[in-house]
Amino acid sequence: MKTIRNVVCPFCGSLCDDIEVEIEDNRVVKVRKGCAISATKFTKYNEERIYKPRIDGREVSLEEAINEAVEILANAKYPALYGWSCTSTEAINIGIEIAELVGGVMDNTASVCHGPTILGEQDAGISTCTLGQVKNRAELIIYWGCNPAHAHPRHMARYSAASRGRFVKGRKERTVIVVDVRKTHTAKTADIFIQIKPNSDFELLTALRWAVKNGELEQEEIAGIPAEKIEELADMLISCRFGALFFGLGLTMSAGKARNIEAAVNLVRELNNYTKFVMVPMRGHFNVTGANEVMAWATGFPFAVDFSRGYPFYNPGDTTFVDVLTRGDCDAALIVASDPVSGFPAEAIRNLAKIPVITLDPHETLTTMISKVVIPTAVVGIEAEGSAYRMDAVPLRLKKLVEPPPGILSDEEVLKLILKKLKERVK
Amino acid sequence: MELLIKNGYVYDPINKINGEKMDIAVKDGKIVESVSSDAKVIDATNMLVMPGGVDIHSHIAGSKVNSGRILRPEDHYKDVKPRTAITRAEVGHTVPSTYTIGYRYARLGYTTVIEAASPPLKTRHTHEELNDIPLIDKSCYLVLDNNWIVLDYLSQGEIDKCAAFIGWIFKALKGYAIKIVNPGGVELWGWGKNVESLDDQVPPFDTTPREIIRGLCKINKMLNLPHTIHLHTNNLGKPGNYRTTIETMDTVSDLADGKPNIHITHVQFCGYGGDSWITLRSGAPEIAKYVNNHNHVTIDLGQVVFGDATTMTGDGPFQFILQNLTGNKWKNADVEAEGSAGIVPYKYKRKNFVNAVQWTIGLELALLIKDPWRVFLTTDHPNAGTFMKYPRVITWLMSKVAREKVLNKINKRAKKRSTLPSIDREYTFYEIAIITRAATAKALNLANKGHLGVGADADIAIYNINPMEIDPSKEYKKVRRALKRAAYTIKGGEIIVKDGEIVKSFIGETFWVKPAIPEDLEKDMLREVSEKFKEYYTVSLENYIIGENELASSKPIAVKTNL
Amino acid sequence: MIKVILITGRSLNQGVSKELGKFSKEYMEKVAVCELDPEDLKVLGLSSGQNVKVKTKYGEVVVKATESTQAPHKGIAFIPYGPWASILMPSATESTGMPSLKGIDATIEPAKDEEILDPEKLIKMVVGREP
Amino acid sequence: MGEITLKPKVTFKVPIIAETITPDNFAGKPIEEIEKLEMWEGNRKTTLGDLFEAAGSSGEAPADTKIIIEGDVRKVRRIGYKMTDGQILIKGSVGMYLGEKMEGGKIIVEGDADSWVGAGMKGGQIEIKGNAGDYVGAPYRGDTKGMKKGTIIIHGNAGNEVGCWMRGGTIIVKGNAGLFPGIHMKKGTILVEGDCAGRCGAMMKGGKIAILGYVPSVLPSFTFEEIKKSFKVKGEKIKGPFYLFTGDLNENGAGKLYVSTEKNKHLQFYEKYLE
Repeated sequence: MKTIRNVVCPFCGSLCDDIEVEIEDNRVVKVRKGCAISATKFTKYNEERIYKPRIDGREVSLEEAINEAVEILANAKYPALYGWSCTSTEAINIGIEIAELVGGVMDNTASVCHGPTILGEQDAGISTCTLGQVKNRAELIIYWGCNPAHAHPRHMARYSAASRGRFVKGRKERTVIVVDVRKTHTAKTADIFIQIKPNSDFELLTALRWAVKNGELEQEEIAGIPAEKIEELADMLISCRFGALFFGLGLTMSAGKARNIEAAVNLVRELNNYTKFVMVPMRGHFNVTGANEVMAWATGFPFAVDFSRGYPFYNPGDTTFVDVLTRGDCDAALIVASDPVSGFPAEAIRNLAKIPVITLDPHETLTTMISKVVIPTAVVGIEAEGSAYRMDAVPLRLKKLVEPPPGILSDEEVLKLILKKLKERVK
Repeated sequence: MELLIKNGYVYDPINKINGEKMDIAVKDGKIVESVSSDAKVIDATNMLVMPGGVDIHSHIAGSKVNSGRILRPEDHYKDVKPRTAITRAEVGHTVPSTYTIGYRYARLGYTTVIEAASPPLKTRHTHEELNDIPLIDKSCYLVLDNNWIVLDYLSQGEIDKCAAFIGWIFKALKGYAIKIVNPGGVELWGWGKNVESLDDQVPPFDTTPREIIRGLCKINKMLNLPHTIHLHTNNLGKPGNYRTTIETMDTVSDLADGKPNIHITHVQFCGYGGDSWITLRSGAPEIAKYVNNHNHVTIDLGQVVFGDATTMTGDGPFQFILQNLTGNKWKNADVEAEGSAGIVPYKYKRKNFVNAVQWTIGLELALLIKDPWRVFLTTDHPNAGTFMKYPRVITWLMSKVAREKVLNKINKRAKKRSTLPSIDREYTFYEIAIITRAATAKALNLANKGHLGVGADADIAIYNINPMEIDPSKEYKKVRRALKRAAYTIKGGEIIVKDGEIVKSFIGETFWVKPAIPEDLEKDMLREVSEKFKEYYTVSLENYIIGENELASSKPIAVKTNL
Repeated sequence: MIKVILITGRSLNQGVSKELGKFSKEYMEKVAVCELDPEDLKVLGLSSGQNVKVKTKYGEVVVKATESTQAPHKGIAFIPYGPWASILMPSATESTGMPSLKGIDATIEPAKDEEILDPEKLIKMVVGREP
Repeated sequence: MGEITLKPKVTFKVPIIAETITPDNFAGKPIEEIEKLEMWEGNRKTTLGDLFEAAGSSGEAPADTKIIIEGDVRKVRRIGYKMTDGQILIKGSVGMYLGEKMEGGKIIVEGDADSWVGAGMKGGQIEIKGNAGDYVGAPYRGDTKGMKKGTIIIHGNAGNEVGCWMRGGTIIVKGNAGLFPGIHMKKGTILVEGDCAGRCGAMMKGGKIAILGYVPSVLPSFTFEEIKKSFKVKGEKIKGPFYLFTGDLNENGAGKLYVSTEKNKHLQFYEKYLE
């Protein structure tokens, strides 16, 4: 039995890197420090595993599966390559070259989580920081439309509300505000809870900014919040020494989407004229940030890149996977480390089911169910190493703890084989 | 693999070769005395032959550069090139993709480029991008002046341990030199504040910008690092800051021993006279005077080129001022216990008084500083313009006519206030070779770069222009055209560019320094540092370290220290 | 029948059970649910654990009603991310790439005797063929 | 005037990039040359002749060239890209980026048009008889160069962000508009004759927006000025009365927002700020 320390957890965007696991005959038998999800991930990763490649449900050799995948991609006039948020940066990087080679659309799951955050940033920018700045300095913390108690279980203890830093020693020295439509479990731990009407975040953020600028609010109530309360809140934000706004899909998915983020960016930018203020998106999947980073350095754009004319073209709404599917534009798809079928709207799924789909995944999913070609891969961060980017874009190294099942390669290795074959095939 | 470059006019200042017609022999990636008769021959008759260019300061990789790419899709739409059998797709103008950066530098005849500022915590990201920059050799400077562990040690006067920590961090993170960015000011930016003078306190640390600079300058010597400290001054971007710049140079003059011990970067941005944007004037004459009288200083220009730029620095408070001035979109990204970064898109306009003054400052510096071995060509890419504009800047230095043509188009008030019209100096090809290759390689102490002597790396640029016949002063347009697209670029003995097109692609080396630190000292230091890490950082010390296997092509340079 | 605003999102249970497998008993138990405000449950004459049918402009699905632990939020219903929630969502993204997964108008009615479809049946229903 | 008629040869599946379909490219060319014009079918480079049945003859100059497109071209994008003159008549519905960066001439669509109609338009006229998608007149992501000149008339409904980053010109929506009409607007005029989903003029610095129908609310960063009798668009007087707001004050903006008083009784409370 051996113990491995400082393991990086490959579940959520918090990438906690202090996990301790005990390994016994190539199995993880014990997990320390991880949250409930982390513990399950490290110990139950063999549930519903796929052990053999499949074509049309028939078990085949890896080579057959790869040849079939290559044929599908090489013949497609508008293939889409999607997923990427639960694999290594190295694997995504190879996916990008495949997309470039076959003239496809390369999109990652950011388009359906924090894509709007990126769009908001592209119009207004963003004042952000690594999580340690918050831990060391933040006196006031806002969680807006996010519920770390459920989605990022150790975030508050390690990085934010209850973390212990150099200048701010813990929860008692911080003021915590939660803005949400429900009194979430995160809200229950807050000093101030602001229950906002659904789909009115943009109005509240706009009002707050106007109040920070000392403007007069002509409406008595905005987003269900009385004007005086908004003015009080504005004063609190101005008078803290260092404030941090954490925000989630409550902002990016509700009415306004990218514009909600822009309004938040503008509020924070305004606050920096009075004090120090930053904001950090609560990224979900463990390497969705890495997918954005590597796509940006390789193609100039962080997601939704269309290579159909040989060079990168970017326009979310056009080149994003949900839209490509809904319009029925693509004629083949490669899905890596993602399960769109369990998360996409019905119309998109119907169109996905009509085209040949190649899926790389360690596990049976709703997407493997409808896939023509299924290639099982190793679990990144447990059976394969690689780089991943935390929600604040801090890069960390995922460890290989155990050997994958016999004959199972990592996403990176399988994609390399596909790329190699494609280069011979496409000329 | 053997190469023979025949009959070119060679400019190799390190070996004092000034336009001699001669052959260059290449074998196995190195320059050699001679090659066999079956060597591939390149006929360089009537062509200009130089060592491959060495860029000492450019923002090409890492979290800050990538933030610029993500922030500015509008920068990319129009500047694209489809994939070819040899090259990946090209995309981006002021903040191009990694592949684009490699190809474009190679087309200019540049073969070595250093990323100018990497925050340690995000240096893994820097290396992941460097791994994806093709053709050129590269490295990165580590930003260390606002690092809490460094500041703790300096405040406590524990300079040995501080040196040991910095030595260790180069080994752990694979960097090349100590970068200093607005010392003290960036730490205070953590609270939305800044410093205004070299002697402001930096609470809670018992230190000042002056003490930080002097401390790091001493440590640089103790560690015997190949490059000097590489410094972005306090008060950068503020009218009147040329005084701070000279004071900064002078604060380490007593530590010098005949050799340069400080490099001040993109001096254009810290060469401002006057006391407001209205009274702004060039501080270049004063700075040039100091540099001419003190041999412990080297500088690079940060030359402004009119048009689109993306400002990106580790100087958070400066970028905050800039976003307020312009109202443009603004990204700020602070890094725990280490520093910050800011990005603001910017467009330099001829008719804008401030921009016009900025344009004159860079050129005045280059023309008024007498020793070309201590003033280097940069645009602080992409802060003052992209590196693609180097040929344009070179023709401004080589041709008074070219300068006057621009002078007649810029803001009148700026022209009137500038000494530039009165300067007649014109650079020679020999001097251009110095400020773009020889001197930068020497300043970086890269023994095998920047020259064509036997044993040097076979990094060679050949331009289709006859230096014996052309008059750069008049025919500057021809010079510019030739320098834009090298006739040949040779990297490590391989022909990578022919007639301005990429003909071969591979990944160059990433070099980094590996200082030898006494074991017990390192142990003591690490014991303390791992404790501090738990309090200061959100990652473990183990996961902070970058393995050599994470570099695509790692080239460690062992360094004997004086510890 | 009551009118609600439907939101979807992550939940700890969804996160844990996801790691046990998309076809596991636990996943269906934790994800094929609709969290309702106690008052809304009362209006429907239901108690926690009974099935309801949720309808939007875009589709309908049967899930298990549970009393919300994050109340009060009268008039707001929550379904964790997963195949049951996504059937109810619009595919239009307003040209942003992001479907509107929060703040959808929906109705909820008791469906005590109607079965909750497992993922396979659900997909069959959506794509109209045997997967 | 010369007329060229185009009919798709097949039903298109993948996106077709047809930025070559402009009077400028057709003028003075015989059919066989027009058929050689480059197009993209997904990732395959192809020609107009491979995808379309082309008939008729073009005029000498763009000005006297009319292009008539029949059949389903919902997958066809960038028709009328940078056109300077002449006419395009689309008898069905059309895909994205219709009349992108258009400088002159006229485009008429009898059906619907997908998003980014007249993206960054610089002149001319676009008329959509059906509905339009989102981002009418808007530039691409991160860019601030929205519609500068010209007129876009939509007889049906328009989606979100009509006139995003608008710098001039006129947009008229005869039906309803989605969220954020006139967002980041600097100059120009937007008229919505139907209802609007709200957040009109968010972050606008200048220009004029009028909503004749219902708006749920006005943004808190707008201030109520007065009640106006009428609103002028292209010289034509539109009868009010209107509540007139100025904004977006968060951007120190001086944009004008006119909102019908009759259709928006719930905004009456603003009247207490009169006198």
